Amino acid sequence: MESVGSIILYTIVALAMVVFSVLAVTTRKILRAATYLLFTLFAAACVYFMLDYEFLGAVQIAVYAGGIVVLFVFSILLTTHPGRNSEPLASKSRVLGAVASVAMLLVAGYALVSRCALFVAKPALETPTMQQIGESMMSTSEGGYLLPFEAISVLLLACIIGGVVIARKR
Amino acid sequence: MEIKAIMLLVPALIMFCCGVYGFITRRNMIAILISLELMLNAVDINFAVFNRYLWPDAMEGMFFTLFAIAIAAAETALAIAIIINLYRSAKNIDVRDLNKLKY
Amino acid sequence: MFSNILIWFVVIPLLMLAGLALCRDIKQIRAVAVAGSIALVGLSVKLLVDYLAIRAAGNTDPMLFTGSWTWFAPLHINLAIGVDGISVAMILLSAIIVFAGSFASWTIPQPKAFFLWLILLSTGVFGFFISIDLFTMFMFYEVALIPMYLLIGVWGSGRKEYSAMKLTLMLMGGSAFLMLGLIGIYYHSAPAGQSLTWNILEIVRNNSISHGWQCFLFPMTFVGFGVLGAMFPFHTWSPDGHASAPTAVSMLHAGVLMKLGGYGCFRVAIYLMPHAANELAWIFLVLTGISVVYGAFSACVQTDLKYINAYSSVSHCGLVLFAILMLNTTAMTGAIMQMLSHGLMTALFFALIGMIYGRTHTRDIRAMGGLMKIMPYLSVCYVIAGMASLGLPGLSGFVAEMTIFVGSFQHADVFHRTFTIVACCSIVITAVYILRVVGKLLFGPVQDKHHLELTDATWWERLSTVTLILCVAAIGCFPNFFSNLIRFTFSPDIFAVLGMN
Amino acid sequence: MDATLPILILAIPLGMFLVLGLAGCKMSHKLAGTLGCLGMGTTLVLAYYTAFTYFFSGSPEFVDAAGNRLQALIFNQTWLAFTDNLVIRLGFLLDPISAMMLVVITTISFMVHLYSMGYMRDHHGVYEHGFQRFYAFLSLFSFSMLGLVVATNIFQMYIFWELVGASSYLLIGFYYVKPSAVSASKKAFIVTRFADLGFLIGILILSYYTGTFNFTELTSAPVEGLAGVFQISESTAAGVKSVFESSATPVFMGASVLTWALVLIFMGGMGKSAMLPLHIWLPDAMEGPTPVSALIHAATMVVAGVYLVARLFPLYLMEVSALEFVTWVGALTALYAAIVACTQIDIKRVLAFSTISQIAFMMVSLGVARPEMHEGLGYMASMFHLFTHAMFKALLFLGAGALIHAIGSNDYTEMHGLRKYMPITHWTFLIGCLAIAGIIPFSGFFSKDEILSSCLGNSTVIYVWMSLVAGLTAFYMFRLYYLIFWWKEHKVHEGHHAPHDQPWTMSLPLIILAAISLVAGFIPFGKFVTWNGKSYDFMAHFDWSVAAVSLFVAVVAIAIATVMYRKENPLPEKMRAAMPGLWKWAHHRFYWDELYMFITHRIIFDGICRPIAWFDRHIIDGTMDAFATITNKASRAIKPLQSGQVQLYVWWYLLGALALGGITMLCLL
Repeated sequence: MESVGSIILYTIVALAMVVFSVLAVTTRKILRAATYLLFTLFAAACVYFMLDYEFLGAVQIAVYAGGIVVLFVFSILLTTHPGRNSEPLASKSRVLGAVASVAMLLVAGYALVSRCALFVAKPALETPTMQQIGESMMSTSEGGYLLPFEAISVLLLACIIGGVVIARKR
Repeated sequence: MEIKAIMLLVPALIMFCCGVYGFITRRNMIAILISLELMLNAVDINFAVFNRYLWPDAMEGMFFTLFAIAIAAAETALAIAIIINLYRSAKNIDVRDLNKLKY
Repeated sequence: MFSNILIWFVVIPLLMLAGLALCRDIKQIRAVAVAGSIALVGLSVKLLVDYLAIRAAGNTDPMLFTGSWTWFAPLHINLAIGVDGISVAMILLSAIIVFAGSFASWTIPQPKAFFLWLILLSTGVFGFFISIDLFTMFMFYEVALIPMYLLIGVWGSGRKEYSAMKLTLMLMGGSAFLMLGLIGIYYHSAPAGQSLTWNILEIVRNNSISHGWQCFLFPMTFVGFGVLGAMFPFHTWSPDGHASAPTAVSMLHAGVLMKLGGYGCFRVAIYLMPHAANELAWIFLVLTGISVVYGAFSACVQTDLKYINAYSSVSHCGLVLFAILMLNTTAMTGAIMQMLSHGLMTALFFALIGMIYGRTHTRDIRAMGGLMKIMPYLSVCYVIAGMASLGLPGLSGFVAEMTIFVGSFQHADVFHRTFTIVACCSIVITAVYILRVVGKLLFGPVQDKHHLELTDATWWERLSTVTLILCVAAIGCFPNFFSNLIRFTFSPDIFAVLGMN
Repeated sequence: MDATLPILILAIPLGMFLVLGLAGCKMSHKLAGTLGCLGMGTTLVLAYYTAFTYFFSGSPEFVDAAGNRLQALIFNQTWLAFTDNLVIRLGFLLDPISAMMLVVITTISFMVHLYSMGYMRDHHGVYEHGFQRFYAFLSLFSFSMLGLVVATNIFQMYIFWELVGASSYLLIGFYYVKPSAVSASKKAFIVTRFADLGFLIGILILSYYTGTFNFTELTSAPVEGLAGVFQISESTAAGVKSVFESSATPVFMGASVLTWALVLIFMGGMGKSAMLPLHIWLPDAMEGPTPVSALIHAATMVVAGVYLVARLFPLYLMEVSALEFVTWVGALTALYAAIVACTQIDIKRVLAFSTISQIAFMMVSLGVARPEMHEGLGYMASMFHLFTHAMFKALLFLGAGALIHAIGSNDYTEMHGLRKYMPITHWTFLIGCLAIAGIIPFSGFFSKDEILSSCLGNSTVIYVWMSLVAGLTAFYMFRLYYLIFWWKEHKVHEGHHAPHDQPWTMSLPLIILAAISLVAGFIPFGKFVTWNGKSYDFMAHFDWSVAAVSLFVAVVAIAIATVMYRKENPLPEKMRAAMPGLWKWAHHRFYWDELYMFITHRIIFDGICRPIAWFDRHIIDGTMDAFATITNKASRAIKPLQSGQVQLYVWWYLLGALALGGITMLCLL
């Protein structure tokens, strides 16, 4: 039995997630879309916190909300004339897209709902400590993630170089 | 009342579908990128939820999400670099107009 | 490995490629091309002498100078090489035509790239003739085909892109059949339980392709090679391709590459699957019989010199496949002689047409006339080539055709003899179209006054044509030498299997 | 006999061809001509020596104890071996007919070589363009013709047969700038090529059943008792013989394969010898220089067909139906050519048709020859006529050449009354005419008389027929003679230099040939040339009644010609008006050329070649192109799917995923 507070929190988070993601893809002002995205990301971070993955939530906020959304805002400001709305979408493609998305929602939703395994309550768990996370990330034994970690670091390096090369003025 | 796994998965699914909707209907490249982020996040949530609810002792899902976030950051950074570059040369970031390199 | 003389037929072209890559100007390119082709001619003559010496010493192995080096062990792919009299003859032919072709493209634009591709092509050709491993053979076959696309597409004339594309696609289509056939042969190359092989000699020794599979694989390989041998109805790449190709490429293509088809039909389709060949020969006999007459008739009304020759090639190469299918020693000897003869005289024809075209800038026989007065040397050569083509005794065409006709007519089956008579009719039609061209092009009054200022052949053109004419005359005057070289290499086992001569 | 001399007989002309052909353009005209004549002269001496040795030495190689002449293989070198039995050999077969032909060929060839020194230059002594080439080709021809007659096997004969065809082509087209010469040469080659196709198929059939090409085996086996003469092993002969006699040899369309083979081989002879359906090339071949006409198209090459039949005569005896075919083709041709010759205007064409007619005489003579009748007189008569005809026809042609050289035209309407200006030509020509007309004691009388005797022995119809043709021969020859040398002179000559006799190089051959024509009839030919090598005394069989009749016919014909053509008079016009249809048809050579034109152009070119070429370009190639077009179209049709728009890809992906999901759902439900 959860506390009422967590139920309320869940409701808010779920609602925010749904509403803001809908708004993010339907608004015609691109800057607003970025803002709604930010809220959605916060909601996602909240979900991680609710799942007791605090580190993950922190990373979500730091990287996504703090880093990526800022990048978005910068690029929007660089590429859009302020105040100009993007053209309205052709209603045909909007309807088609909506139909397809809803269809997908239905199909996937049915798949989810038909699994009774998913109707379980959250088992008890101690929140993994930073030490645990750090050790398993740096270990090479089973359940260790050193190799992907290093791969990611190489990827990030490549990304930095790539970003510089691509954005460089010729 | 308990918060069951499905209760988290469904909003994530809706979020994903929104991302799909945005991806296939929007024409501004940044908007498309935003939709992409929505989808990624929805998937990330799924990983975490499955990990937490079904295999609470393991940490694969969490790590996967962690790495996915890192990769998403890298990908966004590169994509935005490309978009800005494109904008510089074409003064436009509408995907339908950017077909100079087609065929 | 390099102690085997045959390897050098691939190494020398590769060295030439390296040399060409280092060249700076046209003089160096010519030097490399000429030096390399002379080396190839020399080497092939040495091969011939060595071969005859070994045979004279009483060695009766089916292949000489054999060698095998593993290349890719899991699939049993080896670089297996070896030659018999037929291969030796073909190698000699290739070397001579490469030599003549180098001189015929003395003033080609962008010589470096041109010679690079040309030499790559000849690498493939030589590799094909020395290989006895089906896979290696197929690889060299493809190496020989691909450069053709660029050579025609870049250095050609007229609708060159179309022709290059058509030629390449049709030949690739043939290759697809061929590859299926070869893989099929590979998987039946040994009795169950033994390790498979690509080696022709071992496949013959194992003799393990079942009758049903033979009947399936024989048409595959025969058609696959037959496309390159311009078999009706897969010959239409030939007129367009030849018409667009530059001189040396036409020479090499008609002179050597089309021989790959006939050689392959014999070496793979018939040699490995004699039962199916015996059983299904009639289908292909009809097709090739049609080729022979049909090509000749088509040539009668063409107005483009190269088209005439391309159709005449269809006719003559049809005769090659026709004779191979007769499955007796004499006819097959004739087929190989016809390959030699056709290779040389068509190369000569295309060289001459290229030289005439280079001067008059037209290949339309209606727009030319009386060239005998203007360029007597080239015209006389053209007449000689024509005479060789229509089978004048003393030149190569006669001996080859007669060997084919006599051999084919020895077949015990009335059907085969009747078709031989049909094929014989081509000698009359050949005379018609050859004399038509000679009469229109060389004799009569000069058509175009501008032509009066044209010059006769230069020294390199003379060298190129004289080489070919000498070879044509050599075969025509001393046929027994070549006939014996070829005849005694038809291993009796293939006919023994069929219980026929 | 040592093989050196015979090899030289072949090698000298060949060498001369190579020397003159390769280095001729570097030589002066005179040197080239002299070289050619010297070469041919040497060959002449060698050939005479060889023939003399053969006929008179009496060596056991050539004559057996009973006095029968034998076939002798002087040498026989393998040239190309097809199988163990079927081998093409190049060799030198000496027997009565080949020895005789050596004499004929070298004599005429030498005369022509000599004559051309004068003919091939204009009145100012300037040599014609391509003079060296002319001599090179003449040498090539002589080589080929000599090779043909000494062939030891049928394939060697075929080889040289083709070579004479080619050299004839080159010589007819000698004036290659003239379109008519080019088309005439083309026609000659293609028509004879067509005939050679028959020859080749005949050889193939013959060799398939007998397993040999060799004349000795082919010709000796079928007839009893000849094996000894031809010096071959009895077993081979027996093998060949069994093939012919076995009832197993198949029958095809009502005739045995042997008949087919012989008729097809004879077809080759019909082509070369210009027998009826295949004669059309010979009159056109007169486009060549006149000495060439004399050498190739009158004396030597055109009798190759006769020679071929004579060579295979024992085989033909096996199949009398084939011989009858030969007879009737010959008879028809003889009459046809004689009628046409009466109406031609061009003097060379008259001579050409007369040649056709005379060769047909030889064919008929071979056709009617039977061993049981006068011991094969026809064979001997045919060879005799071949010999005499070669001499007097070469004489006539060379005379005509002299006229043409003097007048500059082939047309007799531009000649008339030349006897005063050109006495040598006149007298020699007259001798030639008398010889061909068959007036005693000129050579033609004897040979023709023997032909008629052997015809009479075979069938009266043929005899009457051929006598009629003989009469026509006398008529048209004297018509020609009178129209050239009599009638009143042409005005054209005045003002120009008057026509005159030729230089000695041209006169000497005329005189020599006239002399031979005068006396050749007295050669006891039967002593030398008979079908089975047995000496034959033809005076014993000489039929004076036949001789008298033929003499009478000839004299009457000459008398008619004299009345009609000695002076200008209206009789010829009246004759022409009396039978306009016949005259018109004869004048147009019975429209054979038009028929051939129709067949070649309308049927072969327009009816076969063009449709095939069209079919190839549009149907076969069209199919191949259609594959490419379909592939292209299909790829264009699905190209928009690969638009490069990620959103579209997502659409497709989504639809696919939905479809899969939906299907899964349905299955689970």
